[in-house]
Amino acid sequence: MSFIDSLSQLYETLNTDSGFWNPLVWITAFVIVFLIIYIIRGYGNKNYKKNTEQTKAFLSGNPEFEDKEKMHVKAKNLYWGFNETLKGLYKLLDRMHNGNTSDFILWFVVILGIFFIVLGVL
Amino acid sequence: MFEQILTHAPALAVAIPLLGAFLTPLVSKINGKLRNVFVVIITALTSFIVALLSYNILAHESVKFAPDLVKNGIQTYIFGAGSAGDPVVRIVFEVDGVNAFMIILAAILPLAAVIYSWGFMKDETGQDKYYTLILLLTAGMLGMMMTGDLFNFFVFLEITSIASAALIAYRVNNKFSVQAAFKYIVVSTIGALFVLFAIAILYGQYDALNMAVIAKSIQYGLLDKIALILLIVALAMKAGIAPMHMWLPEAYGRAPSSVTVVIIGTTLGSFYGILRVGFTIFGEQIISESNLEVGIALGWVLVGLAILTIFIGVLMALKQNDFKKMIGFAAVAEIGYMVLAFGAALATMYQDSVTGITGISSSGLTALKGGMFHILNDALDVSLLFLVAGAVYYVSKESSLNRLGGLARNMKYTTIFFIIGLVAVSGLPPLNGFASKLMIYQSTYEINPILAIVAILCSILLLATFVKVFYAAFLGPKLPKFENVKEVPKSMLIGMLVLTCVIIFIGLFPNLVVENIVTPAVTALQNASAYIGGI
Amino acid sequence: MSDAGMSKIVKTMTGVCFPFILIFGLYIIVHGHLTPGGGFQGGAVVASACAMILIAYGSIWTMKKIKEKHLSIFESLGALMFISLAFFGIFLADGIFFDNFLVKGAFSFFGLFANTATGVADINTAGVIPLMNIAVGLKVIAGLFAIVLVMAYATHKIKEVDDQ
Amino acid sequence: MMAFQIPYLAVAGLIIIGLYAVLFKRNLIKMIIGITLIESGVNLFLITLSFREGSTAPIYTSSPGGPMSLPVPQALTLTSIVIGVAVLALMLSLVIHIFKHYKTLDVRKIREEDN
Repeated sequence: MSFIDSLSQLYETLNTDSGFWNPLVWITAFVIVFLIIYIIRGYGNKNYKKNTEQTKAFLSGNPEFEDKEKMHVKAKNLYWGFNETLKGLYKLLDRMHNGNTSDFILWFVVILGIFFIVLGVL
Repeated sequence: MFEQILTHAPALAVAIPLLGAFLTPLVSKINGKLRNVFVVIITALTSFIVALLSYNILAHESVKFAPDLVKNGIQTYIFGAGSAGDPVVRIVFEVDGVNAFMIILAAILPLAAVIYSWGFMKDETGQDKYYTLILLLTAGMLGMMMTGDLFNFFVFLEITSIASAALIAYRVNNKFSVQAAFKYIVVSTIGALFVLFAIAILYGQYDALNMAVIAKSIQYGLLDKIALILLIVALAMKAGIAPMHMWLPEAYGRAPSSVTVVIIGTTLGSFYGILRVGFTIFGEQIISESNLEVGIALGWVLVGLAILTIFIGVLMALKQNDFKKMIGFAAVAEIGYMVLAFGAALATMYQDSVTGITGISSSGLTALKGGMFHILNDALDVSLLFLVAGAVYYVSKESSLNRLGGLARNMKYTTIFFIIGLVAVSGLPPLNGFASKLMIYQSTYEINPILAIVAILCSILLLATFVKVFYAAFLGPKLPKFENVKEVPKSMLIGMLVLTCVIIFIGLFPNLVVENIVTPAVTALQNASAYIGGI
Repeated sequence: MSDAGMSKIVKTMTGVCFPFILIFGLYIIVHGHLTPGGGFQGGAVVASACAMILIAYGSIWTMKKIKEKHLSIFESLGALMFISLAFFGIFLADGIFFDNFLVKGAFSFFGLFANTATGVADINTAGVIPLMNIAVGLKVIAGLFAIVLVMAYATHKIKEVDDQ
Repeated sequence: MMAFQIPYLAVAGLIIIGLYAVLFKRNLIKMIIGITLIESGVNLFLITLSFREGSTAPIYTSSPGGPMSLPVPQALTLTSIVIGVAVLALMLSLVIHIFKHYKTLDVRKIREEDN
């Protein structure tokens, strides 16, 4: 295997069992699509003006707060619905992650027991 | 020249960081800056030797620097006696394809961490001890990944545990880091003691500590089964497989970011231990006709644990509001993907009805490759994210996402690095995480579609997690308290850049990596007899 | 253990016993290759002698005499000596890491290995092994004493904070 | 032959008592004692493996002759003891720091709170 051979490997396709993946082809396709979109965008309406009402974010008609802290949605409020729906599951997970060192070791012993049963030692 | 170095490379890879570790306190007596330069040089030298060693083993026969040293894809180094010594009774480093693959990680991660710490640790006290421990950790990690001796493996495991625990507790004024370190040391000590117990059982049975010698003569009796279970479960706890993962997010989250990056390497070193035990020491017993059911059952148990790991990791990550703890849970989920791949591969074992030979099916092979590839990708992606989290902490002194926001306006480069890490870790094309996850999805889909569906779903949730981080920390209006925030120092950017470059390279040329690094590793992993023949 | 140390009787007796324990520990280190023991065991004995002084005289007095900083230098030196002896193996003799270069090759100052028959052996028969034992001993003495010293000092500090 | 089994029973006993202490004792110091008990159990196991009936310590100098017990497990035990000392020292110093911060040694209270 020469150096040229290894260079040719650079653009070879990765064959997974029933599929393939070649990022270079993917990126080329991506760039082409991007160019097409950019051209289409060029045909768009050009009446955009800076420093007018147009540039302001539309907050469902609510006024913008002066305080920047209040404008930022904090991490704990993101995915509120998701957390609310899975409340039961999260309660369980929180009880599992209670941070007690003895419980860490208890899980170790439990898994040890499971393995002993599965592999037929017990 | 290269041949001279390569002859001793396995020993030098461990000895140079050790020498550096013991010299660091003396050098730092002279000058702080000199010490930083010294540590970077030592780490770079180690990485260079490791890369050379790895190249010499993995490369094709005709482009090797020293083809004589590698027999059957394995280089051995016998301490104290050279080729004249009896390898059975001496300490042996045996580096085959799997080891050569794993030490690539150990070459990249500490280098990035050390360069990064130059800026990151600038204002901290006790830096001499910090660098000593980092180098010790590097030496331990490399030793773990190269040794061919079970007891030596235990010793290096303990070296890494002690060094990482001390480093996790580096900020002793923070009570959370102290308690995380305590939990880590308790968990890893108990894990290591059970590993030692299993080693003692094997020693009592076969009167040998050498992995190859044990693998040659191993039976599959009751005591061997006990040893196998103890080794796998104890190392699984050290590798952070659910439900024994609880120490991991806390330890990762509370250690300084640069330390976390190196600890990721040691965690994957424990994972390598599972592979070595399962595929080499017990390989010929597990993959054989008489124990086919047991092997398949083991595979399915691992798959179950993997699904649990992915699920818990992702769900907990989605809920966390602490930046680094969240990445820690994401790291747990990523480990789940590897276990899923290896478990699925074991579960596809079959016996050929014509020849009667047992083996892993072709989709199982793809799973093995995907899992192996994912080890590399996970380490790089998660490390990059941790470094970004460290950069955010460095400028804002704030680890809770609830109090962050709008940092992208002042930290352009860090934001770009975070986006790259985000894309890579959540398996979006075109970066490296996608390539390995694609292999895992496809192979598990052929084994059981439900596995692939769960894996893809959890990957989407992982993306959601990091989009949340991205929004909460980087987007939004410029907060008044971060008005004067500046971009992090250059050394930190370079540290992140090192990882980013490797990620992008692997992302763009996945076939190159899979063909030249991953496939030899998988071949070596399956070929236990070659490893046994190395002694 | 009070911070000011214990009674005069204890202090005097410690002073009497200390040299003997020291000699015993050093003996174990130096004879590590011939009799049971070695660097770690002997080092632990010496370090326990130092710990005895710490208990008898209190942590504040001991901290004044010897700093943890100095101990850490000794510790590094011990480890450095050990690893350099291992490195010498590469450069001398057969060129193997951890090679016992003193028993063969151009630097064979120390004759042969110990006679494998039973009987009395000489102290200079093991090449680098006694030197490595000494290096390990140095590291263990410094390391263990530093641990005990820092711990005693830290508990004293906590007590001080609690009292306020 | 029963006499041969006693060390192994002691090993099992030590490990189980140690695990019990780690799992069910709330005091951190007692947990550490549990860990040291497990360690002693494993060390005892290694030493027991090396022993043969009627053998002497494996030292050549002025040995009385006859069979000697295997030195390798003893070397392993020694290494394991050294590591044990280091781990013990580290754990105890972490406990000192934990006590400084939390003012308690109850394992249930040593944990993170959400921030």
